[in-house]
Amino acid sequence: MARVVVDVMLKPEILDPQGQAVQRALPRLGFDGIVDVRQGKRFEIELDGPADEAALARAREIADKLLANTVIEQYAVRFDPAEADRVTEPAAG
Amino acid sequence: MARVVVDVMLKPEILDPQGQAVQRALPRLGFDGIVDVRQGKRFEIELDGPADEAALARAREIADKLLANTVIEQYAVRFDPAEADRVTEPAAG
Amino acid sequence: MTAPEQNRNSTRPAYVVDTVEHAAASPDVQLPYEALGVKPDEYDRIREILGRRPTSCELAMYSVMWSEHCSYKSSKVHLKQFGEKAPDVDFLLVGPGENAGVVDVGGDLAVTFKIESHNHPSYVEPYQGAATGIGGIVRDILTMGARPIAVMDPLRFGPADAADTHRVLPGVVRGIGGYGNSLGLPNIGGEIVFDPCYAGNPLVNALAVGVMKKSEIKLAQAHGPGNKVILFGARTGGDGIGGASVLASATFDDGRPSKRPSVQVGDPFMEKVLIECCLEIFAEDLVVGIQDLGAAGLSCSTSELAAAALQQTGVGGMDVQLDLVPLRDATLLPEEILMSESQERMMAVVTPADVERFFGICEKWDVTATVVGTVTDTGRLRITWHGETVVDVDPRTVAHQGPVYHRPYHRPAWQDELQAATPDSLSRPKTGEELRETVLRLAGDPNLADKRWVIEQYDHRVRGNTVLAHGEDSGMLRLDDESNLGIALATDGNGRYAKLDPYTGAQLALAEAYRNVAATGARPLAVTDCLNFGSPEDPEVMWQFAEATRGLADACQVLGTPVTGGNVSFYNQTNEQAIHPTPVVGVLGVIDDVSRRTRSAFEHEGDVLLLLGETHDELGGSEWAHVVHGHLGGLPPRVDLERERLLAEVLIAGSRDGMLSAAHDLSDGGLIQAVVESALRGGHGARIVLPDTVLDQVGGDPFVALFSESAGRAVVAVPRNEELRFTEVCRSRGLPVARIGVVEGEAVEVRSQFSIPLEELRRAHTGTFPALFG
Amino acid sequence: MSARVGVVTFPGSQDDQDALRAVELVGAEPIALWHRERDLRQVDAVVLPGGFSYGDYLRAGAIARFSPVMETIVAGAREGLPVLGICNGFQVLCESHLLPGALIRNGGMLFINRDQRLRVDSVSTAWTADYTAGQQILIPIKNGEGRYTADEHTLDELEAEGRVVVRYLDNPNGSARDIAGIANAAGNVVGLMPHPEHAVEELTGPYPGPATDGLPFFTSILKRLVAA
Ligand SMILES: Nc1ncnc2c1ncn2[C@@H]1O[C@H](COP(=O)(O)OP(=O)(O)O)[C@@H](O)[C@H]1O
Ligand SMILES: [Mg+2]
Repeated sequence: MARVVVDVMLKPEILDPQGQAVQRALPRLGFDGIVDVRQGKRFEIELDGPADEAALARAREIADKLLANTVIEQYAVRFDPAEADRVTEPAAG
Repeated sequence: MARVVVDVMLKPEILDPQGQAVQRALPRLGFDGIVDVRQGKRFEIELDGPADEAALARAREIADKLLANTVIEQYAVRFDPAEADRVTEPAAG
Repeated sequence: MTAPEQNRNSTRPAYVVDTVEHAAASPDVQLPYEALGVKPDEYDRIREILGRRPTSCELAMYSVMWSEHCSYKSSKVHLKQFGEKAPDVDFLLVGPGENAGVVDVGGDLAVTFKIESHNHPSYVEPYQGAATGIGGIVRDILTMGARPIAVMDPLRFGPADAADTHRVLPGVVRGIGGYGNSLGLPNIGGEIVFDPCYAGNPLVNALAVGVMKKSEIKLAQAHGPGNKVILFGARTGGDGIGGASVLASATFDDGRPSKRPSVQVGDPFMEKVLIECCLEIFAEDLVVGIQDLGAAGLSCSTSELAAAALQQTGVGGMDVQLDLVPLRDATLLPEEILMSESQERMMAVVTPADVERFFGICEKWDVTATVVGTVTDTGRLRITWHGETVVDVDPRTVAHQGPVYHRPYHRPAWQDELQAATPDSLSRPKTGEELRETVLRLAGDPNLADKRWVIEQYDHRVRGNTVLAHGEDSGMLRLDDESNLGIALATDGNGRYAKLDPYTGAQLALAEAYRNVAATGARPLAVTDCLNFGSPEDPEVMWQFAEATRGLADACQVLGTPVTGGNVSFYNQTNEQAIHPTPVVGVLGVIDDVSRRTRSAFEHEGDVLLLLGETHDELGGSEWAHVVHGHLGGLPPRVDLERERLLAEVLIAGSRDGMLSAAHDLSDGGLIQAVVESALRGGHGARIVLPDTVLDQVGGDPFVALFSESAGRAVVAVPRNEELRFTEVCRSRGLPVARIGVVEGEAVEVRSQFSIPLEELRRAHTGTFPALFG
Repeated sequence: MSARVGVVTFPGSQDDQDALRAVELVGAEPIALWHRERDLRQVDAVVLPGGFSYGDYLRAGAIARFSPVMETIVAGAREGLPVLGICNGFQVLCESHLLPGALIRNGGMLFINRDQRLRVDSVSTAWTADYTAGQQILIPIKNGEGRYTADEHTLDELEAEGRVVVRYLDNPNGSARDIAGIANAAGNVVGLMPHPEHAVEELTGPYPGPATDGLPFFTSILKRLVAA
């Protein structure tokens, strides 16, 4: 089983109203010195088969075709992150 | 300047309609063998000051208070990732 | 609020400024004007106007303002007719030329409405393209001083089963919903039409309507030397400046970041607060003039505001400090700032005494506002960047004195052949069983099928004044809770008809929208139009355009409904293939008491069904020929504008006097499709007996009676005890009327031909969209 | 003196005018409240209206929750101030932890606007006393993130305490246990995704009707306040 993470963010030159809304809210919550916030999507995908280059390629294809709107977004694909930046535990079983 | 990434995912026990919708769409696009898809959010935050523990702590507080709804979501906070899993380049200037 | 000085963008990109001085001293510097779409003769004119070569910033301004999109250089000579032939009416408060026309609707209220296209951006990025289309037209309405109160979305796509339609349509619909819903504007109607001619070139037209007190109309003028010019709303980014980047990089190659956004992203939240902020500013009467920033951004708003004052009073001018413009991207060069099409921005002219209150309201709504300039009496638009003058022009030469083309046009060689290929030779259903099949086929055809999958994504209720919306002949809004005064709006446009005969096609579009408004009980008042055509450089397309505008202007004159404003969209073509000429016409009507509205649903068993108007064998361009035979040829239905007017009078009288339980206009798919829709909507069947009077009109062929698309017709349901009175009203006015059946039972039945249970019809009618897009 | 019912406007609120109109229609005094003002202007009850506060870009209701007015409302609600959260207002109440659970993206991923059949399961709240238990009503929904979710324990608790106020008769979005609206334990705070303020007039309510099934939400609170 291969666990792949796909991060999708708006291209830097594209306006990010979501990130801006968060950024504008922060000072009101008492957080100062926040220079920039961008908001994107994170996908955790589990694929059949070994965690090899082919799995990554498959994930990349999925990202390109479905997960990212490449007109305005860019993406990065990588294997299951190290413990440190893992958000959810792999599903049991 | 500290660049911090906050990943927010639904807790594993919470149903993820977005992830499921993606997963359902994949076979139609010719992608088989996808066992699971979960969709969450990724934030890229730039904070004033050095990239130290204090910056991370500040980001964690922001995540806890605003970026994640801890009733249903969990989050992970870390520094600007290595080149490999960087999605957007740091803004120029 | 930050003082202007603090707002100054501190980092000034290393960049050699092409100042006015520099331009005068370097006449031989070549600017890449052709890459900006400026023709050599146009460039010569600019030099002549300025008496020197333009600076690169000036060229940037002229190039966008003299573009087809902003200057209407190919269409102007034809659009003129809308003014020349305008009917003499007393309710038109503001006509074409402003951001949107304004109509007196009675009491102290005025209504402004306009339709615009966002076709190409919606093809590139369907969600954002459509979303920003809504955003743009809503700002035009706001600019007039009005509160936007509703939107509509006439759409055209390629074949419903084409892969690209499945990319484009869901995104467009989500974009329109996503932006409109977030603005809190009800979507009260629109159109969805599929035709292969729109493959690769969908049409996304958007209409917005707003209401204000008559005394509160705002105009785009920079009056009063000394008054402040304020830019407010979103920060300026590098959106839509492809051209300017060419300019900047060609002239001053200094290795700046080359990436500029290919797509504009809308921020509906920003626009919502901008709307509320503006309305509060209007309520306190704090602006002398106001202009939205749409296409051509600051180039347009500064030159148009300054030019309008000069035009009207002979006094005016404006000084602008471009480096004060708040930026999203600090690397933008002045050319780019001038051309940026970033969304959700407005420009206001405010007296110095009111600036503080103006900023106070902006602060309340968290809207960034910056003084960027001052009104002068120099007659010049002068723009500086970090102290250096980069623009010094007579604003009228930018805004109003663009080129005017009398483009050559001629009737296409193929037109005769197309018109000769009538549908007469097509095989027609003969038996009851064949008719039955055809009814079901059309009811489920994507063009005629139930659009619930789409309209459920739109909020039509917000603001609580929506009396009629999707599925009715027009959208209707209450304007006043006390008096129940309201307005109705419908849009129509049949590209197939216009292809067969653009003159008649444009008139049919108007006639249908007019009829739709009247069918709901409102009196049609005024018109807005979006003219979607191929390339004006193609003489055959230009002929279509000339014919369509002539037809529309003539028809508006007869019907007494002036064109108040609109939009022209050219270059709608894929490769060399132009779309069908597609004039989309919006008609605005008023109704004194919205509780008197007429719905299209058959609601009461036993009501009598009457067919108003005359039916002829008119199947050229019909939905039947299109769906069943893939055929387009012959002539479109004839137009009889006097008949349309009469029909409207009867429908309005019927509604006012409470004689009608339902009314539905006949158009695509003819009589039987209208009956099917009204029956399904009301949940009551219909028993139709085609009378001899109707059959005689069509040579005795029930198929023609059921599927012909003759104009000037409607079907109405009247309570039995009103039948006599209503038919008397028709007869006394000379409107043909025939009793064609009753509302009854659980099926749509045509005596001695067929009967189709409502359930079966419903499946056919409602199943199509979920199957295609669900 | 009639009852004063406040309606909060956040930046991005859309149905605030509708809520004010509904309040007025039943004869209460509508009071517009501004998100930046802590002062509740002596209102007897508060409605948090529908819309897209702050664009709903992060999560629906996530940012509005931190506005100054919410500080006072949260404190007031804990002391018994009647609060009704409609749609975005419901989302704000969940984000504020006045109500348990959360609202996530609809099952079908799309924004849904339709006339929705519901059943009133609790008439013991401040806002539903004018219904009869089990009454079936027709009220519009219009949202993209209306799917109620909570952990099983919370759901069981809501059921056991009779705090499920309205339920979908044909679940449009996959909400847990068909939940369309819930109350806090005291019954003064109610949140629901459907829009009762859009079902208060024959002219503009659901078609075909019944068109005014939303009125009892507003008459309930009025009677209670006048009686108090
Ligand atoms: N087809 C048309 N019919 C009538 N008026 C039109 C048409 N096309 C453009 N106009 C008018 O020309 C003026 C300029 O249009 P446009 O540049 O689109 O305005 P804006 O920049 O405010 O959107 C407007 O008053 C508009 O109503
Ligand atoms: Mg405009």
